[in-house]
Amino acid sequence: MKRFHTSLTATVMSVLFALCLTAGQVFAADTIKLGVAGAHSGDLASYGLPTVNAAKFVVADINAAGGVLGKQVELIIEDDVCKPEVATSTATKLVTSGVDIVLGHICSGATKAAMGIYHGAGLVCISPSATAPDLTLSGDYPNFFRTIAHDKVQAELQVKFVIEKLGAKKIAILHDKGDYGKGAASLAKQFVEANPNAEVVLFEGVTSGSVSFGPIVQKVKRSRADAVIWGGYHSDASKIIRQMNKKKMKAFFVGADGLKDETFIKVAGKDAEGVYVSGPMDYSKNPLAIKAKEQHKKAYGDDPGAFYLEAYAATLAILNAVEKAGSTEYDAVVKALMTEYVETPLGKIRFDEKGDPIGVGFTMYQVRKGQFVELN
Amino acid sequence: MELEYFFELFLGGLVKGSIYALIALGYTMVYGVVELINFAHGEIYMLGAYTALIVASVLTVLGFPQLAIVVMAGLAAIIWASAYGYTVEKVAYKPLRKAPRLSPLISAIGMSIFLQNYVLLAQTDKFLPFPELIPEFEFWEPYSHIIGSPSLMILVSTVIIMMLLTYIIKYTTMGKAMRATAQDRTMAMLVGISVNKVISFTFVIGSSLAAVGGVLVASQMGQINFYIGFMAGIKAFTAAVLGGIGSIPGAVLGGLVLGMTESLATGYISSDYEDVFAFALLVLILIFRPAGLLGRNTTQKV
Amino acid sequence: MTTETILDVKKLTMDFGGLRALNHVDLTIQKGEIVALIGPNGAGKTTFFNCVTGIYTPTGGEIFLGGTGKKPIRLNGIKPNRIADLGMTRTFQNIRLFQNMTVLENVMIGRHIRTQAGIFSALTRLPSARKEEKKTIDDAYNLLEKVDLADWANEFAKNLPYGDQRRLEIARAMATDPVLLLLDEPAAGMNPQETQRLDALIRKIRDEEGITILLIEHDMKLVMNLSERIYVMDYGSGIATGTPMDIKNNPAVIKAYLGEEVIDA
Amino acid sequence: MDTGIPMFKLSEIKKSLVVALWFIFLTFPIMVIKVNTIENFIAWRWRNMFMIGICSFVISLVWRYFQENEASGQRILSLFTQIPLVKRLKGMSVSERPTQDGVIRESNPMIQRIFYTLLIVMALLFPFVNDYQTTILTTALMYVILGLGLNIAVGLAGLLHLGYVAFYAVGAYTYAILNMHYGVGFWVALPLGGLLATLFGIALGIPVLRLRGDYLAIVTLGFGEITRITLENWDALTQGPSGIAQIPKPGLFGMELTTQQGIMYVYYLAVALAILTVFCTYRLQNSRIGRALMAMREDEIASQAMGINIARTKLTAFALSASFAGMAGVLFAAKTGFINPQSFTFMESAIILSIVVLGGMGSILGVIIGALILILLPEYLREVGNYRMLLFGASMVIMMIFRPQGIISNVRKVYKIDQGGQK
Amino acid sequence: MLKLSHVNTFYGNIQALKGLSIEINEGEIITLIGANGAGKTTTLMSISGVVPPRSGEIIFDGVPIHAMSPEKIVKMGLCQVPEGRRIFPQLTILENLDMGAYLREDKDGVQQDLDYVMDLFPILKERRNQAGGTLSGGEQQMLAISRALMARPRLLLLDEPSLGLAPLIIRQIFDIIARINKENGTTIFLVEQNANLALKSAHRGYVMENGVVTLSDTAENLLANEEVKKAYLGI
Repeated sequence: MKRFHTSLTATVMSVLFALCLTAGQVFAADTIKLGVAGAHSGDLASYGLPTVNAAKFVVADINAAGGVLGKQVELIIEDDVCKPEVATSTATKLVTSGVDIVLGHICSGATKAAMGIYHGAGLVCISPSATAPDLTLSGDYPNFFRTIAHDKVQAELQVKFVIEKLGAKKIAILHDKGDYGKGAASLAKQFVEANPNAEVVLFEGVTSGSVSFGPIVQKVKRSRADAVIWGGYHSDASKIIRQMNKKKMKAFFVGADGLKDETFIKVAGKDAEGVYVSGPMDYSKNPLAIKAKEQHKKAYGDDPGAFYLEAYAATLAILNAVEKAGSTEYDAVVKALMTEYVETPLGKIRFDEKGDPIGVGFTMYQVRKGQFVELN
Repeated sequence: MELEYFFELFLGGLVKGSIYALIALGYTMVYGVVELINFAHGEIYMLGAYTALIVASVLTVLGFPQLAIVVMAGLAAIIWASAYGYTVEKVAYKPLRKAPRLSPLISAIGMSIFLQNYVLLAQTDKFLPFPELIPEFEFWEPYSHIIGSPSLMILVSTVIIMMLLTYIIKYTTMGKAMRATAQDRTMAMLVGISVNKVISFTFVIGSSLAAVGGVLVASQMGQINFYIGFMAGIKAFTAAVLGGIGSIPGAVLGGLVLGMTESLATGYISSDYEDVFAFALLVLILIFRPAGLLGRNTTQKV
Repeated sequence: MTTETILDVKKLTMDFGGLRALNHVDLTIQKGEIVALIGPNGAGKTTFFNCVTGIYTPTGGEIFLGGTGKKPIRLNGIKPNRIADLGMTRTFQNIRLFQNMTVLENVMIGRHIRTQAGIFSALTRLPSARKEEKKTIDDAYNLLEKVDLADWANEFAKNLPYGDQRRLEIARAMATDPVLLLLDEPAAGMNPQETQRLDALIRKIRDEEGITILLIEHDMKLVMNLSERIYVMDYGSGIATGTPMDIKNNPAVIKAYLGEEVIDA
Repeated sequence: MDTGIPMFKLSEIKKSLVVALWFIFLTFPIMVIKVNTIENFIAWRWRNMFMIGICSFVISLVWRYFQENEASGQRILSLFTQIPLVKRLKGMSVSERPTQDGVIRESNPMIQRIFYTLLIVMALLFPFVNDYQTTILTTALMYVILGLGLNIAVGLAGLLHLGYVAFYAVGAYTYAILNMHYGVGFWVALPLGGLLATLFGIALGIPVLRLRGDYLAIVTLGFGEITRITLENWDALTQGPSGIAQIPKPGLFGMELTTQQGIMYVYYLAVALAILTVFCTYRLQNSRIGRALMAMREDEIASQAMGINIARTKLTAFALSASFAGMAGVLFAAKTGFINPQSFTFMESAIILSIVVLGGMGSILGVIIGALILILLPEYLREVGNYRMLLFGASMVIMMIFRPQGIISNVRKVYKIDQGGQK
Repeated sequence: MLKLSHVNTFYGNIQALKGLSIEINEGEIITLIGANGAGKTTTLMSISGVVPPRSGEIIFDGVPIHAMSPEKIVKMGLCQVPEGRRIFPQLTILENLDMGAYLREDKDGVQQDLDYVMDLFPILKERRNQAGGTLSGGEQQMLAISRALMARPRLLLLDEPSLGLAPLIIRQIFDIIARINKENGTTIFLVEQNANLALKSAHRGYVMENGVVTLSDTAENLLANEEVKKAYLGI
């Protein structure tokens, strides 16, 4: 019998320890709780934090105007570091804290991991940035909505542009081996391969954060590609472009929405000139977008960062849906999201039955004189 | 064409390798003297680069001339990186000198996490553009398509620093004291060497090298954030082990071999598996030379 | 009873790079003997032990181990653990105990090759495994009693006084049921009292357990008292062999090793 | 020697003042100046400077106080182990009978039984507290398994392993892939995952047999990275970085479980598996094989001279250690329902290693406590938001400084010796 | 010259020295004998400042040194040749000797001393560019003593110089020790396991047991002392 004691000890310890630390559940006043989940620390924090800011501004405005359904909106912010295993804890924590709706998550992987938990709890989620196609297309995640078009739409547009408008015959596709980057690159590859007028001369992943991209740039040069399609975020991209320019290479560089970020232009500086990117349509003239950016600038002194407007729109859309639905009840909210148009920084939008936004599309830009200029 | 391609890959590998080597030198020195895998070394590299960025930005606003900015930013990077290295040793490693072998390693991992988040919180989570501190030299213009000035600077600096370090360690009194401390700490104390000073000195030197590396690489890459130290640190550590940890020429050779392998693997096979080749090579070399390329293969005394 | 050759070393040679540490060393030991190997520091005595016990692979010569009931086995290139299994164990010049294990556990490790229990029986603890474990404990304890360390059984090895650590090392080696025991400077660092106890212990091991003994030692008093035959090495080669009396009076040995007056005390 | 209040002696204050000035200097560029080269602005945050000054002054006073009064420092930090319950548990795990020094007391078996029954009831009832607590405790329990598994390699056998997460990945992917392609269920995948990880452990072990210490560390680190990169690139098998989603939860006789029930069920599975792991490692540790592992850790050459086959023993250590990670991986895949290579980075290995070292190498109870602290700490630190990783890193450093040997150290196994009939 | 009074030294919680008092006069050879674990090495480490005492006083030349760092103590002219030689194995013999003179600034003096020790042990001169680790045990002991002499100590602490050495070498080493004492007037504090040998070369001796001194007398008297004979001389 005694031999079991140690084993029991183990269990017992675990339980006790957790119990000690268990904070009593707080039953808050009557508010609508909006959970915000995403990467707020770690290497991808810069993609998650703007969403938090956006949510704060929108909620502050709405609360100032009397709230939703006469209740104040309360934010519950949780970090998932963009890791699936953390995301499940994050999601459970949000569910346990009694959130009514969720803004997030930021990364597709984390989103996939978390979605089941929200679904089990009957919660609707809206992400500003998770662009993996199967999140909506597979039908596995009925409670998922997003304010950004998925990668497939984008890849198709990109490839069409590169082949038809730029006339590229040989295309090199690079990616950062990440979830988002490789996903986007693989889609682009499919579309290029489907097109008889062009071929993929190189399809490779680079090591994100590497101290030098010289060798891969060399390889691109040798492949004599007319265009490089990049799947990934801007930090690696700008380093690659920089080295390409140093080698005086003439190939077009085409990126996706991971590059459609003011930061890209500012970080890459003159190297960014001439780069093509696909991205959500231009909202810079949208009054709400202008307002949203102003708010951020006023509060933090700088430009908002990635997916800020999408997050802003997502917050508006989901809170509007609650208002319209008259409650936070699952079916009603889903129905409201799909039927009611809402005015957002992205324009007037609603969602299709799969959860993708209608009215949000992609377009091509080129960097000219430090600005993203919308083409055609 | 083929030959030229190889040559270019070779050069690319050389540059990449020198970067690894530069950081690995600091790793290897610290290891050589205190036998500690200083996981926070990558973060010191990052702090050096950040300090340079901050100082350069401030000086730019104040309207200093370019050359002065470069010099002062570089100096500031070295000074503060050394200060951080010194402090990290005092806070996180010195109390653990007599602890079991793995404890300082965990402390180092903790320090690494701490420093990353310290910069994240105090500065920003975003990538920031890093000024081109090293301009394209005019005299080098004709060759710059082969190898750019910043890359050239990295190559040259690595060579100079390696020679300088070798000199310091081989011939100066401090260098000898470092070697003595590395071999037998108690005995070093008994001949009158201040072990604390020697160890601090080692950290200061190692950290300044990290700072030099940080500034050069950041200037070549054109951007930094709080996370750049992690990857650089791991690769440099690999390079140091590959070359024989504790050996100065070993660190350089290890860095070069690593960079070269990655470059050639990328060029001729696929960059998808770049790191796989790098680590596979490491395993292979260690199987045949368990103490690294230039490491002393000490037969254990029985 | 016929004498039986336990260890037969022929022309053993060991090179480290360009350095020849052992040069055609011959040595034989008969069953039941106590033989000493002496010589100046650096003469190659420990290297000899390391070659014989398989830690180094000799570059030349042959080593045969007999006394196992079968015909002599050639040991060249055999792993140390196999050699221990065949019946030759050793102690080390600079004590190599398992510091953070208890005294009893140290001796139990010695029983490792004479026991079978594997992972499966560790997890299931079938009666047979329990029996074996219990026997291991008892055997180890008995050995500890033999070397007067039973009171320390549950103490960490590192906490033992120096002399006791040396004796523990001997007990550990005996636990492997050796036919031949190699002792590398067993008296180093012992005071005369401790050395006397050691002398008695080594005798007891030979007389009661029938274990043949080869030892390296600098303490001439111990060597002369204890050993029946002595081999002397210098610069990697054997320079003399014979009874203690022969050695004491051998001019070559006196010149290389002993100095003018052999034993002071 | 000092009388009165040593903390506030003038020289002490002076020293702390120097420390404060040093930290002000040290943190000046990073803390005071905030640059943003994107927006080209520079902010001067002088307030931070004062904060740093004051904080480091106070901390340095306290720090020195602890260091100079090492005994009292130890006392305060070992408060945790002084809690009667912990003390008793510690005692129990240490030995099965009283030792000479009387540290461990045999208590009334009846009381013990009641005590354990209570604890089991609590463990069983725990999931009814709330789902979040249950989820994170499940995670913590998985790390208990991982920690104990790694403890076999690092704590018992002394093989510094920095790529342990690879085995975890192997387990997780075994379940995910087999399930995706062949619909293999959790209960079949669990032993398979363990087995495959074991094979991986042996495959890793063979090339590194000759390596020692830090060289072994870097090669195992490389092995971990190789595994992760392969998972990222081998699209056909692993779906690359986008990972494998919709991994089913473990089945319970074909019953449909709600999300909440699912969480509870996985929790109980984790408890069961953790108990199994504790049970196995405990028995292993006190067996012939376990002793051989320890002997190898203490001295390879001596253990070889005692007849231990080093090659086989090393492979055993790697294999055993890997098998637990494999099973934990299967559980992980089942719990998360989605896996991708991002979950198996070097940082993960580092955390698991930290669990082992922090808890106290070689000590089962220590590793359990280490896992709970290191996994639950960041979770509960969520309240402090952005500062949580900062505090996490700092606490790792601080814990090591004050308890370098780990929370529970130097477990000494005491053997019962049957002296009857010998004298 | 050196005076230890009521020194208490701990390793962690284990007390190794329990109120130890020893006195050494200039020019003497003093030996400290005792069983293993009696605290002999700890005594030397406490004097050298490597394991500073928790309480008690150590006065050297009238200056309290018990709270000083090891390097300051060396600088005062107090050097130790520790047990097991502790040669820096990868430094050459010359470099090892250099390290002995680490704190000295008088180049000429250092050169002079270098010549002196090479004269004392010609083998060192022969092998001066060889790594210390390649020397045999006896040669290492010679190097260790020479290295300590390079600091020009006024008090030399020797820990078990005979350990693991062949009889011939031991004799050589002890001759040199006597010579150093005579020629340079260097005071020598000798810790030895081999009590017979030690007492024969020393002027006075202390016997140590469990961290305290139990006997102290002239070397001759100790050699004749029945208890000492029984316990340490093996007669």
